[in-house]
Amino acid sequence: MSVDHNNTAIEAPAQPRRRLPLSLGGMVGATIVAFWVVVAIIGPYIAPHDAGALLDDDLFGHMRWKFPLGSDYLGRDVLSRILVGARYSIGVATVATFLAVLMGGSLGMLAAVSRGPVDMTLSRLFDALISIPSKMSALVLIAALGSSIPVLIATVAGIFTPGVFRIWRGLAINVNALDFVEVARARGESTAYLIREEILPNISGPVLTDFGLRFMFAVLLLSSLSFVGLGVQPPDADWGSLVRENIDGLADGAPAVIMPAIAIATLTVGVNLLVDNLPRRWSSTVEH
Amino acid sequence: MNALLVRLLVSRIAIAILTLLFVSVAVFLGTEMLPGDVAQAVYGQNATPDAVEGLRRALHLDQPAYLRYLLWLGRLLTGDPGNSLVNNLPIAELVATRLPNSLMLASVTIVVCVPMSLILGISSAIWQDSLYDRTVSLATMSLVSVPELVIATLAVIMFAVNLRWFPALSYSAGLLSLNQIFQLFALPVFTLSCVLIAQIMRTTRAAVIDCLRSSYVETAVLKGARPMRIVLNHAVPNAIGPIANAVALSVSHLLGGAVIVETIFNFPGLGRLLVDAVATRDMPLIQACVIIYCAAYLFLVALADIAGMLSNPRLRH
Amino acid sequence: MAPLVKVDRLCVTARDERGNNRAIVKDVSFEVQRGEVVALIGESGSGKTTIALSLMGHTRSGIKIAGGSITFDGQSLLDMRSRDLSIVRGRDIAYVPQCAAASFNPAHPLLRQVIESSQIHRVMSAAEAEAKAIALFRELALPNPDHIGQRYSHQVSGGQIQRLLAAMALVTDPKLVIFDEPTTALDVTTQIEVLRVFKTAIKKRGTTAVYVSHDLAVVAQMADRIIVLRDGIIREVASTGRILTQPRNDYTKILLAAAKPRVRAATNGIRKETSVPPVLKVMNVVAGHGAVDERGIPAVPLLRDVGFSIKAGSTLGVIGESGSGKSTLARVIAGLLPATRGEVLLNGTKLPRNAAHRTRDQLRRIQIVFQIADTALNPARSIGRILGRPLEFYNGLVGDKRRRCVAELLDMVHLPAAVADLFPSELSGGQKQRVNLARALAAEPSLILCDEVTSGLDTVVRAAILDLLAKLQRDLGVAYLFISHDLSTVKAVCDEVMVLYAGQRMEYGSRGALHQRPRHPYSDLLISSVPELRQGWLDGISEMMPKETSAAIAGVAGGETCRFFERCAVRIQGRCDVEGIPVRLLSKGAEIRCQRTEQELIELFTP
Amino acid sequence: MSDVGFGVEALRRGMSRRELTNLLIGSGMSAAAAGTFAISASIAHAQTPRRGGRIKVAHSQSSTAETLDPARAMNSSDNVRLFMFYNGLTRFNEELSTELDLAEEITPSQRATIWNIKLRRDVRFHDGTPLTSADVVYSLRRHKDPAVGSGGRSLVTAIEEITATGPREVRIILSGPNYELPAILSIWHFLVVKDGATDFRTANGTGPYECQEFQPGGRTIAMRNSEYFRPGKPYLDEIEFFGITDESARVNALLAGNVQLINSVSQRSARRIVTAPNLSLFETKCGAYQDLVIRLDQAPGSNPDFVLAVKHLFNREQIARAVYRNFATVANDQPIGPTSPFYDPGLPQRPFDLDKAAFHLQRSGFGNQTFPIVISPAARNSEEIALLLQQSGREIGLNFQLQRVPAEGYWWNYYMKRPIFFSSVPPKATPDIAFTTFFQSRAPWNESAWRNERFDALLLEARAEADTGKRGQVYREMQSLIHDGSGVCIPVFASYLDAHDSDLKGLLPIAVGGMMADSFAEHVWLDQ
Repeated sequence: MSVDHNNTAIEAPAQPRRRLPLSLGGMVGATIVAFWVVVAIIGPYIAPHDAGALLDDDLFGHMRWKFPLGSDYLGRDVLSRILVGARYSIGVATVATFLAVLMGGSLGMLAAVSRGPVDMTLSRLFDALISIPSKMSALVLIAALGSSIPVLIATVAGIFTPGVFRIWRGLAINVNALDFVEVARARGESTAYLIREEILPNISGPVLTDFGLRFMFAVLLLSSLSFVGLGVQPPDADWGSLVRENIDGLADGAPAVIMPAIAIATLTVGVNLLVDNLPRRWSSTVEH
Repeated sequence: MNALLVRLLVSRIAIAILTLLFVSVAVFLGTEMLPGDVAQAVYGQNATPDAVEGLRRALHLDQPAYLRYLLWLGRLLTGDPGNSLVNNLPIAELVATRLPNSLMLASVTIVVCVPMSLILGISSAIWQDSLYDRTVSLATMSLVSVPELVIATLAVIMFAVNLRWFPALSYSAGLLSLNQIFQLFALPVFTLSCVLIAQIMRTTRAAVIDCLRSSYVETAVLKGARPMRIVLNHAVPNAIGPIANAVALSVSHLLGGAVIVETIFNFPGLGRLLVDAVATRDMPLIQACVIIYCAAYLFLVALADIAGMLSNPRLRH
Repeated sequence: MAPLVKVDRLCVTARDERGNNRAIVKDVSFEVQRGEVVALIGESGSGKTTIALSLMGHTRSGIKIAGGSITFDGQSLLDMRSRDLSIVRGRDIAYVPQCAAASFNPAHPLLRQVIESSQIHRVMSAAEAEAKAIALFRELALPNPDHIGQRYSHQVSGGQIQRLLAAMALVTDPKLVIFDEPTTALDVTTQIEVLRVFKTAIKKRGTTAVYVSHDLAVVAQMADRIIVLRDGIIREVASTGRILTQPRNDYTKILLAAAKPRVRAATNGIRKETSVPPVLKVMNVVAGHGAVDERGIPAVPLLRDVGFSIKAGSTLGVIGESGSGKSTLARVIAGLLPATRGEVLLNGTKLPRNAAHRTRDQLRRIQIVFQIADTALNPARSIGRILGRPLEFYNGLVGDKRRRCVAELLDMVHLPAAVADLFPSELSGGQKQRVNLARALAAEPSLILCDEVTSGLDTVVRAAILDLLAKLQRDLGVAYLFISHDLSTVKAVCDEVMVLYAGQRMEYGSRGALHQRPRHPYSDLLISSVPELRQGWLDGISEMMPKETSAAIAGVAGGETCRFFERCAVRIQGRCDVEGIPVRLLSKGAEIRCQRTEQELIELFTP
Repeated sequence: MSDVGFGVEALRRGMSRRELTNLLIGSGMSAAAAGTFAISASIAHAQTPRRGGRIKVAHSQSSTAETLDPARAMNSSDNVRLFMFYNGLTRFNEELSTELDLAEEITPSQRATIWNIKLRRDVRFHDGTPLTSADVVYSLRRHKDPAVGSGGRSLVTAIEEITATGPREVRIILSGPNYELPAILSIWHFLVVKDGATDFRTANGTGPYECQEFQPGGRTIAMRNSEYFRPGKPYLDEIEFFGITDESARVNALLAGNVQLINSVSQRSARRIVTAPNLSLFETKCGAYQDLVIRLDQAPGSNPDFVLAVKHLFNREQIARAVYRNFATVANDQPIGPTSPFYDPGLPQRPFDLDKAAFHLQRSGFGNQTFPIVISPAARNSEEIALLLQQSGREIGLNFQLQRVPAEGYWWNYYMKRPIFFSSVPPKATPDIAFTTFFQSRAPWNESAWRNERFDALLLEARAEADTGKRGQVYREMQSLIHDGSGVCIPVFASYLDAHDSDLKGLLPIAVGGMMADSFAEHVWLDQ
């Protein structure tokens, strides 16, 4: 019998979902992300060399047995530096994203639930903040506070907070319009209860997706912040700083610059794949 | 419709002015909090206390902060953004040498990026979940994943140093022919496009897919419309709002955030002017840059909203 | 002559969330003869829309045709390539969808979309198509037929949209038209208009049609033959007359029975004339959105000077079309939308207008139950937790005690105790509405505001919920404010009825009084618009019934003139639209607000 | 790659001492003699300059703070512009000696407290007006006015009086004897501007090029001054000069052929230049250094053993090799480099000696403690040097914690304020300038807060010493005092690395800065 061969892409778009919660792409993404998270945790312990030691007299040394990923502009072991740097890149991006979500998210939900002037004020405030160039904020912050991990985290968190606010507020407003929130409000529940019990559990899917995307952008932002001089203190370096400090080697195709760039790219692509393949109900309709 | 539009416009402008005021206060406080001032910045390593003191007095930096802010604001309201503290040149002149460059870069990038990302986004939406869709999204995703610095440097090494197709520097004064524009802007535009195409394409794809799920698309299918017609005639017009928004955000990013590209290609744009101004604590110049950036952002977002409104009769009336 | 459509052993499967394929249409076979109107009737989930769409070779996302064949005009639809299918669609088979407004592309003017299929299939020139469409608009009694096509979908009313969709379907003179619940979303007064023009149009052309609906009374007016579906299986196929008079299948019988809800005896509460204050008294309430002027009138008023009272243990029905302010009333009483003028008294005590300022006990005494059961329950919380919260919040119950109480509540609404561990998504619509009720009961309220609690439910489930409401009132003595657009439901459960129109109280009286003439002209329109479960009712009702108008809501100015003026069949030009409306106490015991005297009304509405 | 550099250096070593002696004997130097040197340098290259052509030059510095006011000029990018548009009374040449520029004659009297200057007669400003003594008086006097905000203000404090004694004669009276005045007058701050000039949006000077366009932070276009007083010079028709702050962008621009000359090539990029077929590396060995400074007026630097411990921790050869890729010479914790005629090769080289370092550390009692070191991109290579120091410190239980701070703000937030920090010092024309500005007790940039009365006394003694040999003696003692006592650790002297299109000729190293001490414009030509 004729079965479904006449469906155009528009009529029946999605491929049948298998039992697996994730598609192949999602699994690949999850594997990459898991790999880097493990590296972030155990990186310094499995690094073959001291990440700060000058071991190679040759600069931008090529790959060889002693230096599997070559040596950097001072003759340090690139593999060890990437392994140690994973912790900074992933850790800082995670904490910063988390902070941004904590601040932007709670204020966003507060605005949505409170409505009226509170919503108005917060929305305008964050609208204004979002229009200040992020590089400028970063410059001011490092100039004022110097470059350290807390400053790095604060900068990234600060840059992301208005965006998080917008998305969370949008999502919370959708939920806030639903009847069960009205019921709770009619019951006399406090704003804190409404946020905690009624709104938050019902936007957790999309905001998790948003968290993933934002984490990805945080990793990329960190690598561009290293350009304006924001990074962890030497001798350690986050991946962005590794790229930056070895960029001279790019002309010679030095692994010292290519490898950290690949690390950033794989982590980013991994997170993206994972996020894109999360179950549909988790996806946020609002784009970053 | 007109009364509504006027009211909307008036309230938009009022909000914009308030926002700019707020931002200028925030920027002022931010720069005030920074250690050091323009006098120290000018002398740098050569600073001696009396030289710094002398310059400070000359620049009226010994006045209280709020007074300096009000003075600046007062001058601005008369249309004069003041002079740079560092070199005493009129801010308007400094900005006038940079802003057109940034606008030019942004326009060329947009001209290249938007059609390309629209084509990619729409076609991915049409063949959603196909091999093509997956390939396109993986490719754009990979491009956006490589740090801008690496892409820019690679582009220079390959196309400027090795192949000598394009200059490594992207600036030339004076009027340009189309060919010159192509030559000068090829590499920076290529670099910026790597990021932008992915972003705009992603939004386009999502917005079009969203529209494809709607009832009117089903109705169109049941009228016998072919996929191409459905997408172009029914889905795309309704996806213009979110797409315009994504484009607006990207353009504002281009105006103020293209610092890396401006540095690598030695492009005299607003981004580096701002970085420079922050480094030298040149308050009026910082303010001017940030306000331009802010106003551009607000303007672009408003433009995107208007585009969304024009494409959507519900909002138009 | 061969049938136009022949469906043979059609099987359709749907993929659920876990990726399993589940049969939703099982072995369905039927035929549609040329010129015949066949109705597919069934509740939600019966597969009626799926079948209707598969007649066009179309399935929605996640749905697959697993077997069987569909022959249309000699062609096997399921064997056609998608290119050939799209040639058939819109030209030979047309579809009138249910969600009317959403079926028009908001970005294009209506006319362009109405003639789109004729342009896709190149059956006529654009100018010809436009002329034809305008003729159809005229035929379908659309106001301003020459220009309505230049409007956009958000600028026309629901009833008009539905007719425009019909015009869109008919413009290519298709061999088959599929109507998918075309009037379900409409108010009764609008529905009757739409039904009438549809029927005329079908008759005039001798169109072959498949009419999908859940409403037997509507189908009775339209169809020659009825196919009764349940769970994707055909239960009974017979001519309309036979289905209505001699149903054979048990399920058909249940459907018929549920279509006429049992009218229960009025509670005794209403008769006891005691000195205790009513449980709820609402006095001259004004509410709405936007800036409030010095008289307490908001810029966009939704309720205009509404007052009534509910005695303990009794039920007040509030009836009106969409936009009449019914739901606003519930929200005002609950304090969710503070009134801008007027008072709400609970047991004789003034309530603060805003819920945030009410005491916990005041809040406890008034509970609200919302229309859409799906959105009224927090999907992220278990039923036990949802029901336990008011217990904990109002009575401080925790631990075992609370658990026992939850079980009792579930029992009260006839749900097993095990439901406490489930999540809302695991319950059916009816079950959810029961949980909803149980949550209200948990507060031990004296008044429950029921906002369209049965609207989203299938006929059979609706009857059960209504029974439950009645039982609870008997057992617990709780009073209801019962909001509905469905007259038969209100008739069935209420002691007193209030008719709202555009935020104004038009009529207020006992249930019995509503069934006697004279009535307020609007009440009359409402009541006579409810389809009756007999063939030929539609053809029998008088043509003098006032037409539904474009009802552009005029400004608020003038305050208290009659809002029904524009649609009123017996309006007095120069008076109704100028003077304030007097309140008249009719001899049957009801109050109406109308310029017409009782005598005039009796004369005007006597045929 | 640096053959040219070495060759020229040998040439220069042979001649410079004689020339300097010439000057210091005090009879002044004729303009004709100056011309002879220029020719002799050319002959040394056996090449004839060719006229015409235009080049683009990219500099590492770019900022909106750029100015055409000699008083306010702060960095070498400014200087390049200034030397294109203005002249000083004297100037340094590639022999590291002072030669006359606008002055025709400079004569000291009364043990070098009164100096009489006679100006050239054939000099005209770009606007056509002739050079007069009033212009010189204005140009020198304005530095004393605090409102001008001159960076040369501290240098003119010793000048008591500047007067015009004739249309082309100027007299300078000093508060004390100083035979170094001609050298001081060669500093860019004292370039001669037009009398009464206050608007520096464009430049009206006497220099080899006229300013056609100038945008701070943008580009400068210099057109050949056809009326230049040195016949035949300059050679080029036009120079477009602008900044490319990013090093790799600068190198790439040169590699791509978009510019013909760049400065400040990183040691790591040198390989790319050298391997490119038509590019040349231009190394200027000089006394520039990046130093680690330990403040002696606060802990831990107040303990001399701690300072000595750190000084022994520098593996100077490794630093020269790993950090500077051998474009550096090992230094000995004192500021006078081997390119200077006053360099003391007899001073024993301080070795990399972990035992000695450990010994001093133990004596200081600071073992196993952690000390922060402030590093910044503002002090070039400070991060790399600090990393090496950190590595060797770890071996003796001395832990350094590196604190990287942004370049902007470094000089006023951290420099000379933190106990241990980095500095970067450009080469100074004479030991006197180096000592006066960086090591004298009351020096404005006494980086390590080192106080030594003997040193201060020697400085005054040297200034008043007309005899070069004797002065050298004094300078040698001063070098050893710094070597022993100061908190300034100078591991190596770094070369300036410029790179250029091989067709660009005429570049000769002047050991006080890259790009011929910023004055390349007058000397280079294009060979095609």
